[in-house]
Amino acid sequence: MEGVGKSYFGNRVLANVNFSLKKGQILGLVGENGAGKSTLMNILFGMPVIQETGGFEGKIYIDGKEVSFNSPFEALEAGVGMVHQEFSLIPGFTAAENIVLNRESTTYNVLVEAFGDRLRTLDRVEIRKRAETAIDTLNVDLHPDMCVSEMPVGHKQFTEIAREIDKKRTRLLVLDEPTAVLTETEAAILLKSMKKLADLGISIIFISHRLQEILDICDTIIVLRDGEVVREFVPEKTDLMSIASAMVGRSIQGQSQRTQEDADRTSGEIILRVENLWVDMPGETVRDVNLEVHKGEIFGIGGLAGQGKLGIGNGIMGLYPSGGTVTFDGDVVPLNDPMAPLSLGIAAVSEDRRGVGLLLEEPIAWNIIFTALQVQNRYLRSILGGLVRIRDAAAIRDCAKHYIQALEIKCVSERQRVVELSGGNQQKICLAKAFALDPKLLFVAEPTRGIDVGAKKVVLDTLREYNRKNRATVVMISSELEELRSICDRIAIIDEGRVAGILPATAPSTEFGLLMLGKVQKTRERVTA
Amino acid sequence: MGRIKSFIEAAGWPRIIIALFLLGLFVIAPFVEVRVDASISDTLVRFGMNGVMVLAMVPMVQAGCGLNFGLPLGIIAGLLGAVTSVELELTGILGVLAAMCIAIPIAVLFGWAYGLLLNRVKGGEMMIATYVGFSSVAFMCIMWLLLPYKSPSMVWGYAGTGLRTTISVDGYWIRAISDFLSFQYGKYFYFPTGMFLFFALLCFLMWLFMRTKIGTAMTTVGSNPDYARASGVNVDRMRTISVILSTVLGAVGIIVYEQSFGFIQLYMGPFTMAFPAVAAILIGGASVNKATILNVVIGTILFQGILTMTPSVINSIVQTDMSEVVRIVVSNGMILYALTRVVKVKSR
Amino acid sequence: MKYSLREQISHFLVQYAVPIIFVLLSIVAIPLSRFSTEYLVQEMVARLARDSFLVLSLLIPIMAGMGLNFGMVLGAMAGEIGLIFITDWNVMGVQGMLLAMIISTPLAILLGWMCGAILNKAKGREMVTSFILGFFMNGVYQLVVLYGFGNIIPIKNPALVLSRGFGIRNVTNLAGIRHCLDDLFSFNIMGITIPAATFLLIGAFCLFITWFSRTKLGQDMRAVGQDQDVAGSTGIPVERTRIISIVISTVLACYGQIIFLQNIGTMNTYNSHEQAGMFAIASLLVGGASVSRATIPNVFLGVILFHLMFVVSPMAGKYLIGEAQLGEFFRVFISYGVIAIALVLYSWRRHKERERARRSLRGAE
Amino acid sequence: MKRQYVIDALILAALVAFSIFLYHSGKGYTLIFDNRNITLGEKSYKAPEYVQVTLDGKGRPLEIMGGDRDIMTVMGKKHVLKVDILSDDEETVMATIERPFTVRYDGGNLLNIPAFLSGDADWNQRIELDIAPPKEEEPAQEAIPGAEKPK
Repeated sequence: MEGVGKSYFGNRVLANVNFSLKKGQILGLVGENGAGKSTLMNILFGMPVIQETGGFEGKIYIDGKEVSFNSPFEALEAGVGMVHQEFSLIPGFTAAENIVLNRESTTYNVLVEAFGDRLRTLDRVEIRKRAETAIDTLNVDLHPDMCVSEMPVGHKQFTEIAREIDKKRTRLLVLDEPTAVLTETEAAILLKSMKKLADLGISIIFISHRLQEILDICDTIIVLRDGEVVREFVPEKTDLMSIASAMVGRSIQGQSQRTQEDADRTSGEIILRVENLWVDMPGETVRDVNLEVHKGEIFGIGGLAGQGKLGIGNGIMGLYPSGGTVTFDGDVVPLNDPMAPLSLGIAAVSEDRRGVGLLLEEPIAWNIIFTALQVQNRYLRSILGGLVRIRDAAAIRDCAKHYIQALEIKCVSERQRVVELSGGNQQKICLAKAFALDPKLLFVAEPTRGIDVGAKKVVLDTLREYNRKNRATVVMISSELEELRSICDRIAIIDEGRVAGILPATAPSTEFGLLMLGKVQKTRERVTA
Repeated sequence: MGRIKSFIEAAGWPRIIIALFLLGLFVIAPFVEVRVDASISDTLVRFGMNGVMVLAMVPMVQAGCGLNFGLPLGIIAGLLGAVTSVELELTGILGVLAAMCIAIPIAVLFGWAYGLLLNRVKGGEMMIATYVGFSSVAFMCIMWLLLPYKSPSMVWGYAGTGLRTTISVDGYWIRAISDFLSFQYGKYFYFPTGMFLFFALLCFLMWLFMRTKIGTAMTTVGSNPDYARASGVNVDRMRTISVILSTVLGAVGIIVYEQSFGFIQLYMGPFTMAFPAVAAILIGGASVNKATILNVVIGTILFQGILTMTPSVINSIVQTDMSEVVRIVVSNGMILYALTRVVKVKSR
Repeated sequence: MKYSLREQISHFLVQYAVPIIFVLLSIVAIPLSRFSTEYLVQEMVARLARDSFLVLSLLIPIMAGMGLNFGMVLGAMAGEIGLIFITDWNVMGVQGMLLAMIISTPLAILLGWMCGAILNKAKGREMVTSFILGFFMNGVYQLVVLYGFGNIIPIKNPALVLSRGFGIRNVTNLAGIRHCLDDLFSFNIMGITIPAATFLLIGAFCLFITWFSRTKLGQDMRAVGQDQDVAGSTGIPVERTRIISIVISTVLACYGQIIFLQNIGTMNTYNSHEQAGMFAIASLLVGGASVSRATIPNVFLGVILFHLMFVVSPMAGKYLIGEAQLGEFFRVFISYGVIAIALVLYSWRRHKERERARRSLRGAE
Repeated sequence: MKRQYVIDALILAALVAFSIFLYHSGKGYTLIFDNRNITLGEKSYKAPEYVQVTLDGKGRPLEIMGGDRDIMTVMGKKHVLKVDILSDDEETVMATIERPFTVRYDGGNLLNIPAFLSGDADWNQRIELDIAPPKEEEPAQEAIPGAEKPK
């Protein structure tokens, strides 16, 4: 088999990405969230979302032949296997059953003649044998008869990989952050198995945030940033620092937007103090966070996905089970009660815009005023001599119109349903909803996710302006470091549910990068120790 | 053309067909010697009788609890009120009011318990509601036999205990609400003004309620529970309130129904009463998670219109009673249509 | 994983709460009813033969994750239409029964396909949809049988037709095939008649289900039942598999209804099928099955316990309170109550599981 | 795939054939055994005083006096009819005639015993059955009160 070559030219999310991978080699793919890793893999794997959004540019070659997959099934046919972050396993089935899922070994019986191949009987013995072979190839300790629902998470991962191995055609295996959910020992076993697979001639694309792992096992390392390959490394000739800086390090002029005025800002007294906060938010667990936010500043919270930065805002807002002490403006904020922070003057813009942030089926006006109506009893008027208070339609309309104008929300009227608006305009409505509360402190989570460049600027400017004009404190949570650095005064980086460090926004980006990859430091400490 | 098309799309084919069908029935009626005025009067009376029970669907639909197939629970509360009122020998408007006053606290209690139950089974409300309704009716069958009611006009003559299947309210409070300001026009046309005023009053109160802080919160819970929670609304409490409200309206609704109908139907009487109410509000344009008072009014008129007109008109044409079949097909077909509409699945 | 004995017992009690309650109720009610043991055993044997097949037809959709198939009444309707035809043609005995099965099969397949397609449009609320679909099709059935038969579809036998000249009577006499299967070969043990042929058929069907679950199709169904998205992503045709499961269930319900009615001997033309669905579902749940898991032992245990309660309760009510009707209402309450409780438990458990699944996502530490 | 269709078609055909067989073998006929004097065309036959009729050698024989008739329902068209002519004391069998026959008409068949004994081809005649519609009897199964369709 000649070398697997792939070149590929795109733009916007991905631009002009070229790389090649030889048989039996492991390619490490690293990059920040949103750097384009998933998009790249989706293209490679023929996910329908690529076709739906107008296909891709460039060419992919496997074994020297040009390929273009229209569905994951075609990719599977061609020998591309992928293990996603989310498991694709049937919980009630055993490991063996999952490994051979929809490719079961069957034997003939007479009813097949009448009703077709789906009535073939399962060959349990053969299935078990195949599963054992695959597991042996991986060289892990996994019992084929174990039920997936009773497995520890590492075994689930092994089951998934074993499935790909069992597909005889698999020559290229994509592993998307396989070690993220594993314990140290499990991860070590997995890495060993990967090496073994590579020796068997299967090429692997390995995506991970744990740089040490990448350094340990990959033959080549590619760093993606903003949809471009920024550097290509050979592990022997590099170290963690240079990879980390390549990942996050946008060139220094990234800070040029900051004005003199920004530098002169002085922060007031502490308005929000967070002590020993833990939040049980699935996928974003916060373990032990201590923070102090000063009055009038824009405080940024950054970090890689899944490290818990989103959990902080949601936890304080009472949306997920949490504990610890949160003090706001001298008052202790009761946790686990969404009403409490709202009535104290804390508002939040959720990162899950369509899920939590908006009433998609309701008009714009209603979206904007609802929280203020519930929390502060505004936009109500008395009727029947004060007996009942009902919605004040006129006040609501005026309020909605005010924000539509102020935030340049593009819509037909304030009665238009939110679902019909674009992502950017929906985000503006989320902001309007928070502004309508007149908050003293505003949490904004991922304000620019999924909206176009123009809208991004408007949203960030609005936030900045709101902070300046109303002297309101803003806590902005974002995965995009540069965005944080362009608007915040101080930035905290969260890693593994804890604060890795708090730096002024003017600190060099490599320092942020190192904080984000704090796990790497720890690993290295352990190695040296 | 485009406007017609979009109108059809908005209203949905089944509703258009049903409306045209009803219109057709009214057009044909004079030709087959069915009196239109009598038919209209019948339709109106039945509209008034059933309207409140259809209105009872609104709060639960709005709060995202789905169609209230558990309406029999409210109806049972209403029946208890009605039976007690007769036992106390109360007559006229006083009797009806007493029935309601007794029924409402019971309905609140039932609704509260029912609401607690539904909060534990989010996502499976409709099927469970159906069977909770069914089993509560069956349970009450036992209770009707055992409850110590004594009034000779209600218990079985020979045994002296156990309530009868059908109890006449003639002599107590038959048409106590209906006859308020009602008038007769000609031989066939009767207009139950009181019942309409009462229905309008309830509609107005509902309209008002939906505009209060709680009502707004309830609608929001139905629209997006996560949004509501993030805005400081207690989702479970809103759902419970909606269920209580629905149950209370069911109780009031059955009393209105009985005073016009003239009989209290016990035992298996309330068993299937949820279905016409559900069908009516769906025909009126509601979906599984959105309903307005306009839906209630339109739906009840259309549905009851069909129920009134099919027996008389179709029977005159084909000399066969097909009303039963038409009723089953129309009402269940409508519910089926609503259930298979794609509704966005909310992430939890 | 090891559980302590205490945990095992409590797990057992929770899992089998419904059957245990029924056993206890029966222990109280049987002496009260003053029925002789022989009578009860004979009744149970007869009812086991009569009802098991109908209940078994519910298993496959449960396997495919579609919950209790309230749409089985569609199959029952198809079976009844077959029976009307053979009664009209005066085909008797086992031949008549087989012929009824054969002619109603295409109809059952058609109805099952339709039902499956509709349920695919209402994912996540299959049960309530199939429930309403049952009512809806009942209307259509009435339209066909009450107005179509004797009009569009010729019926020769005047004994079947209403006096107005078309439409089938409320009660159809199935004297021709009455007990034909039960009596094919039956024997007596200690004065109790055992319809061996029927039990053989039921036994064969149990084997079929066991075998079926070991085929590729059966495996696909279980996969689809547990996680549609995962099954779909590995290339299993999810929608088609779901439809097939409903088709099989409908056809089997059709046969079940024919077996049921050959035992009864008369057919309540417009009501038999509705009760069939309701009884079958209640029986299955009484046997300890849930909406997502049901086994063959559940079926037999359920049929026995449910029908024991059913036979005993009116007489128990009569002797206890002097009111037979009370017992009758009680058993109605039980039938519906069991379904309600089973549904609540299922939803509640699913709720809990979802929460637990969420917690397991918390990460490795 | 093609093979499967062929086999499916064969199975279907077999099922249809089987249905036809079931229809014929299972169809019920009403036979009326008529032990009366009869004149068919030129010939007259006299009914014996007392006969025993056995069909297919199964079941309890029908005992028919002269001038009487009896009724029986059978499945399928082909049968063997055995007639024993008994003496007056109803004990001695005086003669036995056994012959296969095919039922000729749907619905009612009037079978004349004397003509059968004499071997007349016209012994099987058509008869209009006057079937009274059965009483609307209550079905034997338990009904759940109120478990009817929703209103």
